[in-house]
Amino acid sequence: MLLAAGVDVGSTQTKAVIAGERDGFRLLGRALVDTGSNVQRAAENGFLAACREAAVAPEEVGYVVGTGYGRYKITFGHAQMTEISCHARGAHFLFPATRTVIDMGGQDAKAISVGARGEVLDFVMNDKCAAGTGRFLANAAEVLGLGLDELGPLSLAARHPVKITTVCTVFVESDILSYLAQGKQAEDILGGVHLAIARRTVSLARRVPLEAAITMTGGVARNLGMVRALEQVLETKLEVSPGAHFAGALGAALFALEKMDAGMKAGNRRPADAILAG
Amino acid sequence: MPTATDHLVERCREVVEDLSLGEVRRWKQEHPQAAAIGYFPVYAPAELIHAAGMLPVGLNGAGDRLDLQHADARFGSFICSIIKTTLEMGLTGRLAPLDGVLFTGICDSARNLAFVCERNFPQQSIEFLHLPQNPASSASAGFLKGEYQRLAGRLEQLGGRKIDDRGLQAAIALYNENRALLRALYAQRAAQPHQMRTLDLYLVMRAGNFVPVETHNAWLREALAELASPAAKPRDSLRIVIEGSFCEQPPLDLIRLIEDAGCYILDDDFLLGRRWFSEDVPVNGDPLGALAESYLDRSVYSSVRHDFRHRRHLLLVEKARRLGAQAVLFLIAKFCEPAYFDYVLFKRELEAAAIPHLLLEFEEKAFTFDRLRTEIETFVESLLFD
Amino acid sequence: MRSSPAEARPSAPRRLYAGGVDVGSAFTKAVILAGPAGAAAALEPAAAAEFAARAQILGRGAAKTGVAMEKAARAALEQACEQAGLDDAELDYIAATGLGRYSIGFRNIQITEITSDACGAHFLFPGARTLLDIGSQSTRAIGLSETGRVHQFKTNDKCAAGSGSFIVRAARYLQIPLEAAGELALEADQPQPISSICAVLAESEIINHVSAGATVPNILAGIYDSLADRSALLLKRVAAAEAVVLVGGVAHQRGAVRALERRLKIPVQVPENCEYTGALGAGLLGLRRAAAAAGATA
Amino acid sequence: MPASIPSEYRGRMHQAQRELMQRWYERLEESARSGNPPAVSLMIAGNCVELLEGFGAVPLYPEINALQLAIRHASLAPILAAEELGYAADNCAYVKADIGALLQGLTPTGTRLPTPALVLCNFVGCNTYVKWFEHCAEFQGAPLTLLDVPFLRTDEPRAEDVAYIVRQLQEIVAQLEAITGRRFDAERFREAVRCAARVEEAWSRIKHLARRTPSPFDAYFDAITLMGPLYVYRGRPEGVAFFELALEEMEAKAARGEGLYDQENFRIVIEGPPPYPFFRAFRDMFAAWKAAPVASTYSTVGGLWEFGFRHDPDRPFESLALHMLAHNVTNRNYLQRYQQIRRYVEEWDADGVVIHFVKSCRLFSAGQGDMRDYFTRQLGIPTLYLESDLEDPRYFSTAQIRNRMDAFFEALEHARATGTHRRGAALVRANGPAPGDEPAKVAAGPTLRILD
Ligand SMILES: Nc1ncnc2c1ncn2[C@@H]1O[C@H](COP(=O)(O)OP(=O)(O)O)[C@@H](O)[C@H]1O
Ligand SMILES: Nc1ncnc2c1ncn2[C@@H]1O[C@H](COP(=O)(O)OP(=O)(O)O)[C@@H](O)[C@H]1O
Ligand code: SF4
Ligand code: SF4
Ligand code: SF4
Repeated sequence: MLLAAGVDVGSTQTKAVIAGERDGFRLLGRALVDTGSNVQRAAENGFLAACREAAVAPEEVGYVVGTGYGRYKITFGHAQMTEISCHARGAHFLFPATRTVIDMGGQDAKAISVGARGEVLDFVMNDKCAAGTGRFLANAAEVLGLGLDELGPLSLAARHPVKITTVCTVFVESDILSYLAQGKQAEDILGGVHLAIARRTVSLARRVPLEAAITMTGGVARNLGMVRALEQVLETKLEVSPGAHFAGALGAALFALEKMDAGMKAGNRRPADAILAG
Repeated sequence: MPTATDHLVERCREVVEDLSLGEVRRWKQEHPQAAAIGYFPVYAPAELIHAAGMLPVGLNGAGDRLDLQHADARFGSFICSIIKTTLEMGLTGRLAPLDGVLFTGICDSARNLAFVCERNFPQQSIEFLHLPQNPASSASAGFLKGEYQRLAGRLEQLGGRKIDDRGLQAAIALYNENRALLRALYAQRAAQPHQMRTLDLYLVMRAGNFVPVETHNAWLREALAELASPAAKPRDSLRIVIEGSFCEQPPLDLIRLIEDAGCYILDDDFLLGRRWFSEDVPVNGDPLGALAESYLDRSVYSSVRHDFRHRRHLLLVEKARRLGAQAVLFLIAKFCEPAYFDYVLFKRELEAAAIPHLLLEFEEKAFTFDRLRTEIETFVESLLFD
Repeated sequence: MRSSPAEARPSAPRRLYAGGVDVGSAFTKAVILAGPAGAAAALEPAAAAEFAARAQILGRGAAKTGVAMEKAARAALEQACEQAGLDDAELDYIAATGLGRYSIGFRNIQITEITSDACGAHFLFPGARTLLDIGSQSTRAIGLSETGRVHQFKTNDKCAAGSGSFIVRAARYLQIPLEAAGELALEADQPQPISSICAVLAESEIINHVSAGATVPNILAGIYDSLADRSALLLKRVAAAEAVVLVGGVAHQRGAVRALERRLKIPVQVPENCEYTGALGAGLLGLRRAAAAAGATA
Repeated sequence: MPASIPSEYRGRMHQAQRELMQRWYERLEESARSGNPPAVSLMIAGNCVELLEGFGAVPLYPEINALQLAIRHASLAPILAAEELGYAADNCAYVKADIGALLQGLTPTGTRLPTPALVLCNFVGCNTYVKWFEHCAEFQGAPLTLLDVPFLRTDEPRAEDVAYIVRQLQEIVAQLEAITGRRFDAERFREAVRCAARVEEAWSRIKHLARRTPSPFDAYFDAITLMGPLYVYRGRPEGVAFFELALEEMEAKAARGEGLYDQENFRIVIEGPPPYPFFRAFRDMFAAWKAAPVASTYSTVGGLWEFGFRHDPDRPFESLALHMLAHNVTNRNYLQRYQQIRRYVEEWDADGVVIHFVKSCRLFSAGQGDMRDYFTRQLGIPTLYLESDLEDPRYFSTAQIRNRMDAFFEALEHARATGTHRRGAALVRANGPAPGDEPAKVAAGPTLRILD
């Protein structure tokens, strides 16, 4: 079997996917590690972990495409592609009807307009200021003493979301603290935080056509509260795969397979949700 | 118990805060054949629109009451708020009661906005008026008169009544009265700033953007009789003049905050277009010519009107001295390039004249003012507790 | 809170005591001051200022601001009182400053942190004309008159780049104690530039530097340089300074001081208890008010 | 000017360009020394440099100084100096760099610059420019006058507008006569207009050469090299000689079938000014993808000639007026700019549009999001939106810009690989809306051939 890998070295987390081609596309393994301070090491660790899960030897992998902000640091990679191309490709694979991708990661947010074949038509991204990104949420979680995975569910319980005034990821802390001091409920504060980010993201995303189906990818897609907040502001439903976090790595793996000249046949694709949900 | 003043002010606040232009909709229901024409700041010859039997509607943004969802994408970073809130109002259908919108070339952003509106609101007629910037030329008055004629022609095409001299003179007289009343209110406040809340004055003035000038004149007469509360005790506040808010308007809460933080506002340039002429426009003779000449020779100075014959920075110093102001507060809309530029020369001149000043930036869409409050308080403290 | 302390202690010409509380975004600081002996009658403003200039610092206290600002203020004040050997009921006047100044119910007056900083710095360095305060969330540049009056100031926008929290986060990232950061930076031989204007995004640059093998001191020095750049911009908009007094918590960090000195090419003075400058200034202004009103209460 | 602009192609014209620009600085220094020739400050946008020839006066373009400083990586210090004076972080950095340099006595080439005999603010579109000139005059103590050019707010320029401008031009002639003590030489002026028409013809032909595949001419980066002589020497025989030489070289290149790269991969239209402090880096990013800039709006700031307009020696004043009014990008309205770009995509056969948003210049950038919406949503033309600044190095992030650029070209490549790729007229037709979908204002062709 032809084996390929996609490694998405994000600012926060590194995602790796091992894929193969036999009677169509097969997703064999995936892994998630914190990027930490050694980008190169994180890339290696992610890749090796995914190989272990796929039960293949690293040498068997014929082609590796790196993506994400640390893609140039992947020493073992064969090619690099931008995360924009990879998220578009991954999202299209997960939901072939995708026309817009909203990717929210640790340090940036982007919106990508894609064509019928998953090709990028247009995109915007916010990467000068961390306001309104996963980091914003991570900070909020820290201040409230919550785990990342508790954020979303709690925010959904909000009845009177507060108005969040700051957009700065660092200073959202003090906003939250002052609301706590006023006796506001954590869920209302979180509701406000989620809405604030959703508004910011949507106003960025509107720079591309925002046609349906809109698929959300990136780590923040794991946060159901954020998904709902975005849906509320957009007034439309989002497609979210349980494997949304891996969309970039998956896209990179798809490109890797293609580049390996294995020739991916359109008919052989199948939704990878089940596998990815793992 | 609410007083008559409270009542007037509350009524005006409702008119001002109604983002869907309820007053304009109502007027159009009452005048089914007539059109309403919006105009973007700073100055527009509302007299012409009135004389065509139409309702002139002043557009001054949407303040903090509108959540920007679309306009940010069209105008991007580093562009002032009023551009975006105005576009957002249009993109969300709030400008629908307007049959046309009139723009002038106050700045590069506003000019581009006019044409972005033209593309996005095909149902509305977008007009662009070029107000001459070289009043020293002998050709300017004739050009402006021609420009007004062109506008009059367009208004007539849009279903307006034929604009004749008599009708235009009557409209000018009404607007002369409107401006005279505003001048009187401003004079009242400058004389006894502790007796009149600037926010009240402001709301009554701004409500005039949405109602026929006759109605507004009645409101202003009422305000002149009742807005001041003679019993109010003077506080130990800093007497200031505000400069820089000629186009995008500071949020209402910010206007209130300035006084709460210890300032008396002797003069400001809020809604400058409503008080554009320093004297009455002559009503005898050629009215178009009179409007044009008044624009060139008898209007207030502004950062968006170029007149190299009179230097704005000297005029500001003169104004501050005349009113006995202790300081100048620059209240500048973020990303308002004309205001930023003028600040440099203003600052130099004020420093030479030993008049203290403070520069504050605001955005009409802002709704918390902790930092601004701190800055104003510090400024006041530094001058009052020396 | 204070009604008539004079009644509590009848021994007539007692000293006036004032407390200054600075409720900052991260820490709340309090200072207790005593006026010079022998003031009883109400003083004219100028005399009151002169009176306050001879005040004596009796105690200091600090607490984490946290969510309950008033509680933090009490804690800081109590700690300061303890050091001063006073009961808080003996204070004639309490002035609150800092971002939480309005939350302190027991204050007699609130004063902005800029006015307080200026007053405190003037007390410590009467010759100071330019002041820089780098706190956890904000940076302020202040130009002073000869009398310690604020005549120009600039504060940064709501952006953490260039303020103390940037350093706190960087230290956490580099896994070194905050207290050590300033000293470590002094060992730099090749500062690594940080180009991002965002304090959060700068972290990825920091990571890059780490993985490229840059030493911690060199990275820290780069961070301090970027901090200094931003402060310098602010300062330039206030005054052309010959020397600058640096206050606020970041002044503890010698790396920041050195970076500023290099960037500004002028000497940077740091008061001993730099983070208390605002509280001190508030206390001094409070003492002035107390002196001006003393006749009424005595 | 762009003496130091690195160019891929180095022909005789580059040498000639350097010499011409050097001579210009020498003339300015001469003016600074002796007052002869008199110098007159002028704005590049839709400039009327021909008029100055009637006085033997030399133009002083503050914009060229500003861009020179940026290209030489020397713009930050004067920008900071200007900010110290009270200019805002968000003021146009062109102005800040120029004013800062003025106050610091800094000039881009180290040669002296004269105090202008007149600061002539030809207000052709840019409001910021009026403030700029007002401040220049204030800080230099020079007389100031404004030539008010009505904005092109109607489809056709109006006779009233032309008459208004002509009248002011005559007033300026009188004013210049009084200031310089020289008589206006009407014949020399006419001759200058004649030269201009020849320069414009050659320039236009060069631009049309870029319609070939591969394009022999870089209509963005190299166009900037030619813009110096275009604005300084348009009314002079040296200018004619220069542009005819450049045309000859480009035609020869085209005849040999030479393009910008060994292989031309993509053809793009660029909207917006370049990031001068990172000129080279920016250019290299396009070169890395072998993307050829075949047309640009920035190169039409001083004048838009590729659609047919020429100055007319038989009606010199009127043609000056028409040029300022209608035949430059800054005084044309925003939708006319959309139309201009659309024509480039169609007629110059481009793959997509790159919109460079520059923070400083609201004239260019206010509304570029809507422009992008028009091209992507309404016409289906691939569009890349980049943000930085033309003068202030603090707003350029190499990594971010490269990332966006890579993604854009990856997408074009992918489209090619999957067979969905289209270009130029086919692109506009294939993805463009059905007739009638579009607001008429945008669909209407621009009226450009007024003089022929
Ligand atoms: N289990 C989780 N629940 C909710 N959010 C999560 C979870 N795991 C990660 N995230 C969010 O995802 C972000 C990281 O997203 P990712 O796409 O990996 O970013 P990057 O590629 O920049 O590293 C985190 O900042 C966090 O907000
Ligand atoms: N012991 C210390 N050593 C080094 N730096 C410190 C120390 N304490 C505080 N800081 C720095 O000072 C900042 C807080 O300063 P402070 O003036 O107290 O701010 P605020 O008034 O906003 O709470 C912190 O963000 C940190 O960078
Ligand atoms: S506001 Fe906060 S998140 Fe944004 S650039 Fe500044 S530090 Fe970064
Ligand atoms: S606020 Fe200033 S920049 Fe904005 S539209 Fe008005 S004049 Fe132009
Ligand atoms: S705003 Fe644009 S056109 Fe105007 S001076 Fe600045 S860079 Fe030039």
